[in-house]
Amino acid sequence: MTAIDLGLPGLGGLDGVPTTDEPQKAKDYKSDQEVRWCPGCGDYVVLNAVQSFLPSLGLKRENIVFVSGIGCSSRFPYYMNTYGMHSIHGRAPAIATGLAVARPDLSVWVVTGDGDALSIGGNHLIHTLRRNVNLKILLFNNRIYGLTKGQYSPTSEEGKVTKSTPLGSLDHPFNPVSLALGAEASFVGRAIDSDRKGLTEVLRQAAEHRGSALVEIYQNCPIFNDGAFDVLKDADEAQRRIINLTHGRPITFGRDDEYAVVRDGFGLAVAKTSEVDGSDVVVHDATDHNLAFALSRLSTQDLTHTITGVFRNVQRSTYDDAARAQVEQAKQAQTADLAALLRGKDTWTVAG
Amino acid sequence: MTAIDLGLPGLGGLDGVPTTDEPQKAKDYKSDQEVRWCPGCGDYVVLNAVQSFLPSLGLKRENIVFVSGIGCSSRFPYYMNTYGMHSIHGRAPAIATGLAVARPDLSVWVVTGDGDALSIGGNHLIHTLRRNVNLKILLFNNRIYGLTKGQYSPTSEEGKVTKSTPLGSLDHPFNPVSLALGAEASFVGRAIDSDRKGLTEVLRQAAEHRGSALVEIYQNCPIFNDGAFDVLKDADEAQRRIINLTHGRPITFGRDDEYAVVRDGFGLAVAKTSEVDGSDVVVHDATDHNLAFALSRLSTQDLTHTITGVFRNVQRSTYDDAARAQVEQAKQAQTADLAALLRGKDTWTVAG
Amino acid sequence: MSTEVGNGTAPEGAEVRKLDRVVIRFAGDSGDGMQLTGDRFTSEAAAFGNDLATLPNFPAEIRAPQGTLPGVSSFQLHFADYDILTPGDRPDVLVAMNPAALKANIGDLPKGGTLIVNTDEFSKRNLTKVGYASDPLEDDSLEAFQVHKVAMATLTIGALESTGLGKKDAERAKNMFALGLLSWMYHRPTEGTERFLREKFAKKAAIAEANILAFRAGWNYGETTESFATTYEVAPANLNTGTYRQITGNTALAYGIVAAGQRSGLPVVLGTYPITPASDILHELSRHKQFGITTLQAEDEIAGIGAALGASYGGALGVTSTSGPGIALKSETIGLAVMTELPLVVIDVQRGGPSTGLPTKTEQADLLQAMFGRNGESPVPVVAPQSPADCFDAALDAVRIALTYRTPVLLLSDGAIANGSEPWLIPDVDALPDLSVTFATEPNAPDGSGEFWPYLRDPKTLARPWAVPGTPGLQHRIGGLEKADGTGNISYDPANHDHMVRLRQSKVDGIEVPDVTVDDPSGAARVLAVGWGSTYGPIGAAARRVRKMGMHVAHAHLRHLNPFPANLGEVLSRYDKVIVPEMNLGQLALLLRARYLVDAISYTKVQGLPFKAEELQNVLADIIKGVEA
Amino acid sequence: MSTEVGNGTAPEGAEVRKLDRVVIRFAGDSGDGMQLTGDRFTSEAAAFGNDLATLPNFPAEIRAPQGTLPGVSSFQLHFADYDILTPGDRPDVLVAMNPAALKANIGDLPKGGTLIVNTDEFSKRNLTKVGYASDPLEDDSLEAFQVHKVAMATLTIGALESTGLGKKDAERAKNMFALGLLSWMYHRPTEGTERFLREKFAKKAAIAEANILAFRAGWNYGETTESFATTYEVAPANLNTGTYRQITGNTALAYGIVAAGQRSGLPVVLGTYPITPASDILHELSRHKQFGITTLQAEDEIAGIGAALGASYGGALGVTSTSGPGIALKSETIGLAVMTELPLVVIDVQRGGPSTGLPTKTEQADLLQAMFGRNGESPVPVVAPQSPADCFDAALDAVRIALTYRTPVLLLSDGAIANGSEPWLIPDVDALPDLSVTFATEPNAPDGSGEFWPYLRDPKTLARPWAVPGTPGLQHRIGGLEKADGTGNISYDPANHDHMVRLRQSKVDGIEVPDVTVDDPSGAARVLAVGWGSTYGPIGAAARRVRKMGMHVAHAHLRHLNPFPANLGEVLSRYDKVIVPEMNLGQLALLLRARYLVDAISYTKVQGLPFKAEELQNVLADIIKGVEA
Ligand SMILES: Cc1ncc(C[n+]2csc(CCOP(=O)(O)OP(=O)(O)O)c2C)c(N)n1
Ligand SMILES: Cc1ncc(C[n+]2csc(CCOP(=O)(O)OP(=O)(O)O)c2C)c(N)n1
Ligand code: SF4
Ligand code: SF4
Ligand SMILES: [Mg+2]
Ligand SMILES: [Mg+2]
Repeated sequence: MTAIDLGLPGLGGLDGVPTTDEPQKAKDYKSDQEVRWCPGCGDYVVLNAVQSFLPSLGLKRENIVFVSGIGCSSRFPYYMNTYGMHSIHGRAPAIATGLAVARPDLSVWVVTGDGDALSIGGNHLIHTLRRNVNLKILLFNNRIYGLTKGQYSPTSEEGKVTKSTPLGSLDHPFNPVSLALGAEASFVGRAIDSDRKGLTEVLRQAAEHRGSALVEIYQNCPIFNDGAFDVLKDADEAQRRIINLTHGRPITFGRDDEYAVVRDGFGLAVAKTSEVDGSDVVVHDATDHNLAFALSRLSTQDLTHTITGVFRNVQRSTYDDAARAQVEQAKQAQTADLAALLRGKDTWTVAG
Repeated sequence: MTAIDLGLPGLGGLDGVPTTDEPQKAKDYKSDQEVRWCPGCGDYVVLNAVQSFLPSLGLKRENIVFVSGIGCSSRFPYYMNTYGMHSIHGRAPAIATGLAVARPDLSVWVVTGDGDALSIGGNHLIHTLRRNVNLKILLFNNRIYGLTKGQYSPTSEEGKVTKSTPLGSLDHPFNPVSLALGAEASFVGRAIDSDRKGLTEVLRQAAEHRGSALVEIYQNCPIFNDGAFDVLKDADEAQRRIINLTHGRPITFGRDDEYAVVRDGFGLAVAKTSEVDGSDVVVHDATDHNLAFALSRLSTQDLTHTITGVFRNVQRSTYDDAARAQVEQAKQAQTADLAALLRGKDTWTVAG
Repeated sequence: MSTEVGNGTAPEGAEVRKLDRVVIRFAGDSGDGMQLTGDRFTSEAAAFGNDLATLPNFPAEIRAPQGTLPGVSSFQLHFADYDILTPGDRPDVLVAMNPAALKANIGDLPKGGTLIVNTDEFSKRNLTKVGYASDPLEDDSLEAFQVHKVAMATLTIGALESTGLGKKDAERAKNMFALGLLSWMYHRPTEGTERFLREKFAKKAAIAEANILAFRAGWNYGETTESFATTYEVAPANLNTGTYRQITGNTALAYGIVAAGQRSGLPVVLGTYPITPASDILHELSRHKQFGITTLQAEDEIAGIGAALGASYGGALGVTSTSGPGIALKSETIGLAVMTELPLVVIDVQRGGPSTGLPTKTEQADLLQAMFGRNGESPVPVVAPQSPADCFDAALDAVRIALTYRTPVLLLSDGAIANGSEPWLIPDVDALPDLSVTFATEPNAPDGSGEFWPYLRDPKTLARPWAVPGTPGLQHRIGGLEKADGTGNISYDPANHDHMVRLRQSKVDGIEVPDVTVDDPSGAARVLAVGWGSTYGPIGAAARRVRKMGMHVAHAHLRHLNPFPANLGEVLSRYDKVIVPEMNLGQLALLLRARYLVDAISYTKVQGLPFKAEELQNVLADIIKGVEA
Repeated sequence: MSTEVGNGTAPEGAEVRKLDRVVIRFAGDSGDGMQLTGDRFTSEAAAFGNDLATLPNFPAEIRAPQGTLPGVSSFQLHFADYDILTPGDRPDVLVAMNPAALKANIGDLPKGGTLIVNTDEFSKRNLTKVGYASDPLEDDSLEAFQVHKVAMATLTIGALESTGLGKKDAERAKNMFALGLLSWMYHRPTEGTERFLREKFAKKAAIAEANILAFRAGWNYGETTESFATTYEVAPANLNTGTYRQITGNTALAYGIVAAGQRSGLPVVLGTYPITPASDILHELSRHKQFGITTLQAEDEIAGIGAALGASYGGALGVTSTSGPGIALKSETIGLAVMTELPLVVIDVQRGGPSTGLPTKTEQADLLQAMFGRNGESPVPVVAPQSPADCFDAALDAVRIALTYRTPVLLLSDGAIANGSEPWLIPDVDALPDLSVTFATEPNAPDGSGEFWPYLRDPKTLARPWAVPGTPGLQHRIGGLEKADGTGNISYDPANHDHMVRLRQSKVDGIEVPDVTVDDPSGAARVLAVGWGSTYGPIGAAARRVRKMGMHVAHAHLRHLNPFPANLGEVLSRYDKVIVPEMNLGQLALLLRARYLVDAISYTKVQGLPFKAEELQNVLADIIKGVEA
């Protein structure tokens, strides 16, 4: 299994990207372009969070690239004072893959929406995840098509009434985390637009992860799907619903850890911490594929429980490292003699 | 959640498809076209198995349609004396979806390959599964691109040396069952080309299932990937490796049920039946999403353990039933008055 | 319900001037409800019996911050006492609700034009936001115009005090104030709008009342203040008698599909994926499922057309709708439809390109993609509507061709047609064409073998039989590989391939399309203007203007781009000069030159906007002078 | 190593006849190794110094059952003592290894032609399998030919008895027996083949020996038996001096990309997805990673071109390869490359269409797709090789244009070129064009603001700067929305859009391409044949034949389809008649007629096969007679 040997285990997500000692501020990451989202759009807060977070990485700005597809969220690169490409609908992961393979010295981020990533772009997303290309994918999930003015998306709940589904949508939605885990993702996390701290923490771990990191961000679209995540923003409700994960820590949540996650058959359930034996409380292990999947199922469309943080985080060979290693190996093995290549084995000479 | 109510729970996969009392034979399903696969190709046995199985459904042949993409396996429809379309690469699920939505009286089958379904067609596949369109999808997995003469596929093992990867492939392969489960599949099964009995049983359950049924078939390509599944065809090896599932039955396998599947953390492991307490042996429950996923992980690329049978089989509203129900509801609710539609609400008259 | 024409009572006081046509543009922030205001004035004009045409102009897809230039939304309408062809080149009256709207639109207002401004928004902050150093209402920069400064917000809030509505909510009704004022100026009937508001806000009586009050306040403001010396009258046009409605291109196109489903007796399956400016076709069709219409929002364009094609194979009328970038993605599947010879309607509402381009702007640069954007020799008929209402007929025609000849058909609309609207003489349903089809039910092998040959052809149309699954004894397989003519079996035979390539071409070449008619009143024209699609209005209007100038010009407009009408070559040959105005770089011109070796001159503009009649008038006039010189 | 020409010793006994050219076709079952046999004979002829051209003909992709007609595989080669242009219309000698091969190919053998048959396969069973009622070797159906019946299998097995190899394995070597026999007949040098066999089976010495024995047995069979009265000599051609090798189009194309990477100093990233007949380009490039080449087999064509474009954005040479259906899928992304103005090479190895069509057959029907298959005005340069070896130069030229003008370039090869082979005068590496590029490193804003303007242009090429990520201070954003010229900011400004549409067009129109040269030895031609791509050989050969008939004809062949060479219009105008032979329905003809209003006549054949020189000879002759009459 050469491919695996080629991987450089132990490498961090940003190794090879030049750093700078100059202190950076959030505003260093703001471009001169006027931000054009609707007032109150969740995209603003995410943009600010990212711009405030990036300085902590201490990277040279010119070595950061944001590649997006098409959608409101995909306007993101215009507002970043980095390199960027606002590409075409659904294709950002493919374009970013080529860029990442060609340039180990870049930190490549993909910004996409629930339609861009999961509808038209679904295939590129799952293949990027299985290949484990060193990309950080920020999926802005507002459960609607914003840019095209409000049709349902693959993450909209069944029965959703939209412009394109006046009698209610019929599709059973994707659970983006389950989908990613089924597609061999090595890193899957989730955060909520309004939770700057939680989002920043997931971004940090994603940046440090070498390989594809999918970060689903619940994002409110006040215009076409307002309040989709309100239950998570109400202080009391949040206590009952949001389950934040920390690797190696027992999974409890709510005021004074009122609730705990326990096993239930092959799945998981929520119990009152007071009513269960401490040893029954599930301890989060971000390397356990099955646990991650069970957690994704506990985190349902209706937000009864919403799990945030990092579901899965494992090391495995990345496609881009391996591809470069193969080229290096070949260079070691043979000299690049063009003349010899063109001549080949079997030539003849016509004398004058 | 109207969409769910619209579903017609309890319906069988074939309800609505006209049946016949005339006894049918396998040969009734053979078309006049000469079968053109390489000698020894696994596709032959699958073709025979399907042709022998269909008569048991007692359907009118003219109400069966096979839709395929492009690939060796996708030649399948030409050899069936039913209706059929040999479409374009990767798009069969999309085409079949339109057909199934339009025609409740048809039994629609999709035939596809590992490249056709999982490479170019991956997006259509996962969306079909989440929508739960009433299609039976036969995925011929020979872990290679046959028709284009031997490039690696999304199910080829890492490091595979092929025409397109002389130094070994770099991609981490999909586990098609995990992928389907992550994509909300309501039915996922697996069989081996050479195992006529097992294949027939999975086909039977798939046919009876109302909704999308994905059946992965391990298929040998003697020309470009010969022996990919040989370890499963060696009588002794098979005993140690093949784990066949039956809903409601303890998962044991091997000679005299020598081995059993037991829990291992959130996942599963194989133990000597003699060495574990009977109560520790996992009982298969095809409705348990988490168990199905754990089983898919136990069934690894290297075939150390290969699980066959039906991983998951649950009832939920199908897209095509729901879509038709919506049209019916609309017809009940309003009369289809074209003149009224054209006039609309706001007209004026120019008098002569 | 339907309103009788008339009762636009002349208000007292102000002097009344008669006009034959007026162009009004309402401009404001996306949030100011300009589209609604324009729609209402349009209905009033329609109800009054004027002919009219409209041109909405949205900001780019994403809502820009309030009060900024990118956030400006406008709606222009042209109404007259005769039949008009365009929304007008330039407004006679500009209503500007804020500084951004003023800045973005003042350039289009001709000197002497009327400008009505909502002064309340002209705060220092708002002015600087759009780069006004000084307040244009104070400095002399607007002296070329008849400026009316009205504190619309303040007046509206005042008028609504009684309602106890909050300031913010009250202020929202200022667009109705503006509408009221304009309605007064142009003697528009008012009850239509009041009824409309009551219906629209049926559930929010307070809001309804507020809007009606604001509307009346606007009317009374004109009536009572001296500031408006004149009001204007535009008499009803004498249009063909009958019942009319206002309709946009996308709605007319959707209705055309509904009607085609009814007239063919086939269920309709729309497989599609949202994209500007085509999404409204999906939205509209999804509201009419009672007509046996299934709308399937697929995961992408490829799945959308795939589902439509699958449905066609199953005996439904498969339809897919998109815009240029979506056509690019669908092209492989269109090729499969060409090879399998199944009926399919592919709608392309063209927008500015290439790539994502200008999604909200209009263009007609997908013609050659429609003709040639597939691998191999893959001929497809192409049909284009020439105006919003015409989309209805064009859709029926596209379906006729698809069903009769068993072929995918490309229907090329564009952004201007899609969102523009005009009065539509509502057709008599029973007079619509009969599109019924017959499916194959019997074996047809000429050798009497009792077999079914899916590629045996109708000698006249060259169409192959449509044998739908479920038909006993006709089991057959089709696909993308080359087929033997007749049996439909896979064939690698060189002669058969050559034969089939030419046969598919002849099938399309042989499609029956009506001769193109030439508009040349005097019959003395030596210059012919040829167009297609939404240039119909501007070319037609320009031709009229040219003729008013005493010159002669002929105008031919193509509904069918493939195949061309049989008489087209002869028509072209009749004129000394042929000019082809297009919103692309000369795509139809290329086809005409190649086909007829006629030295057609291109006049092109690719600005994402329709041609102006005046601009084309000058172009035509120059050419005519050149020829006559 | 390299072989010196000569040492084709004349065998004793048999009479020797001199020929200037011979066409041989080896035909057998897919399993019989006919491609290898043909390849070897080709190398022998090459080593001997003949000029030659080959035409392999595979069965459809899937292996058909043994001994059936669809399972027949053949390899035709044409070798001569002068420079030839085609693989030959019809074989002079047909080698048939089984009844299926005989049945499938005998129709092409002219009366009097030589037929060599392996009698061992002519069992009742095999005969009926392909529908021979009676054995053609027994009845008189072959009397028009010089038939040589040879029990090749039996003789081979006999010759290998000593080796102790099993019958089945021994019998496998019968193709080498056939090769030996033909080598004897045509005085071919033998050591090349023996060396080849030793290398090929280095690890299986027994197999190597067996094949060599069989090969010699074939030679000796000719030498010793009386059955072959004559042997033939085809003298070496006097080709330009230098070192040659045999090369196929796909290999030459891949080498061109490797060379371009080396000469530009850029790493190459091929993003692609397998498809017949383009896959071998991926296969070949994946074997040369030491040249800094990364090959990425993506999940589909769209991802393939996406990855290539992403790599180009990163400063690599992005390349993608496919066939017609893949181009259809890539078209949206090609549009993005046009809008972002990044270098990209898009290779289309054309095959029979439409849809899946005839995947293993050749055609040139993607020209108009290459030109127009995108939404909006999306101009792309188009380059086409004219023969297998020419693919090397064409690839370098495509890369030159892509890098110099920062644009996607379409490179149109086809199935005949891709799999065909010919001798290639190996170029001197240092004489290859310098393709080095310079990346932007400094801010460039003309206003001295110190900003970087990604859409500021080189006045001469109109190319925009290539500023790769990692360059300090040049951070910028590009994308598919319309860009303001200069700053590259998103712009919805109508005038800017019109300007940019025309600018992108002028950039492509302004690409420097050499004038087209006309082959008209006598200078007296009044008829001009214009072609592009793989029709070069047949048109050229036909022209020679016509001239041999004492008539005059000119031949111009286009490497550049977009833009056209500057002198093309003038060239066309010089002739009374212009004829355009194409393997499509007249796509180049359409472009010529539209652009130059010249009444170019199309001669088209769409059979999935190259033109025959004789066929074109007659077409040209008729036209010339018509003109001169
Ligand atoms: C090929 C193509 N198809 C369709 C579209 C239209 N379109 C643009 S964005 C979009 C979906 C946007 O939804 P999402 O990805 O969720 O992003 P959001 O706007 O919600 O942030 C669609 C359908 C397009 N631009 N290109
Ligand atoms: C659009 C398009 N891309 C690529 C191809 C070439 N192609 C045909 S089948 C195939 C893959 C076949 O592999 P698989 O799906 O596993 O089927 P198998 O032949 O192994 O049964 C490819 C790449 C094609 N026909 N069309
Ligand atoms: S439409 Fe929704 S997602 Fe898009 S910018 Fe507006 S608020 Fe944000
Ligand atoms: S190539 Fe492989 S998969 Fe295809 S027909 Fe031959 S054996 Fe079967
Ligand atoms: Mg969204
Ligand atoms: Mg396969």
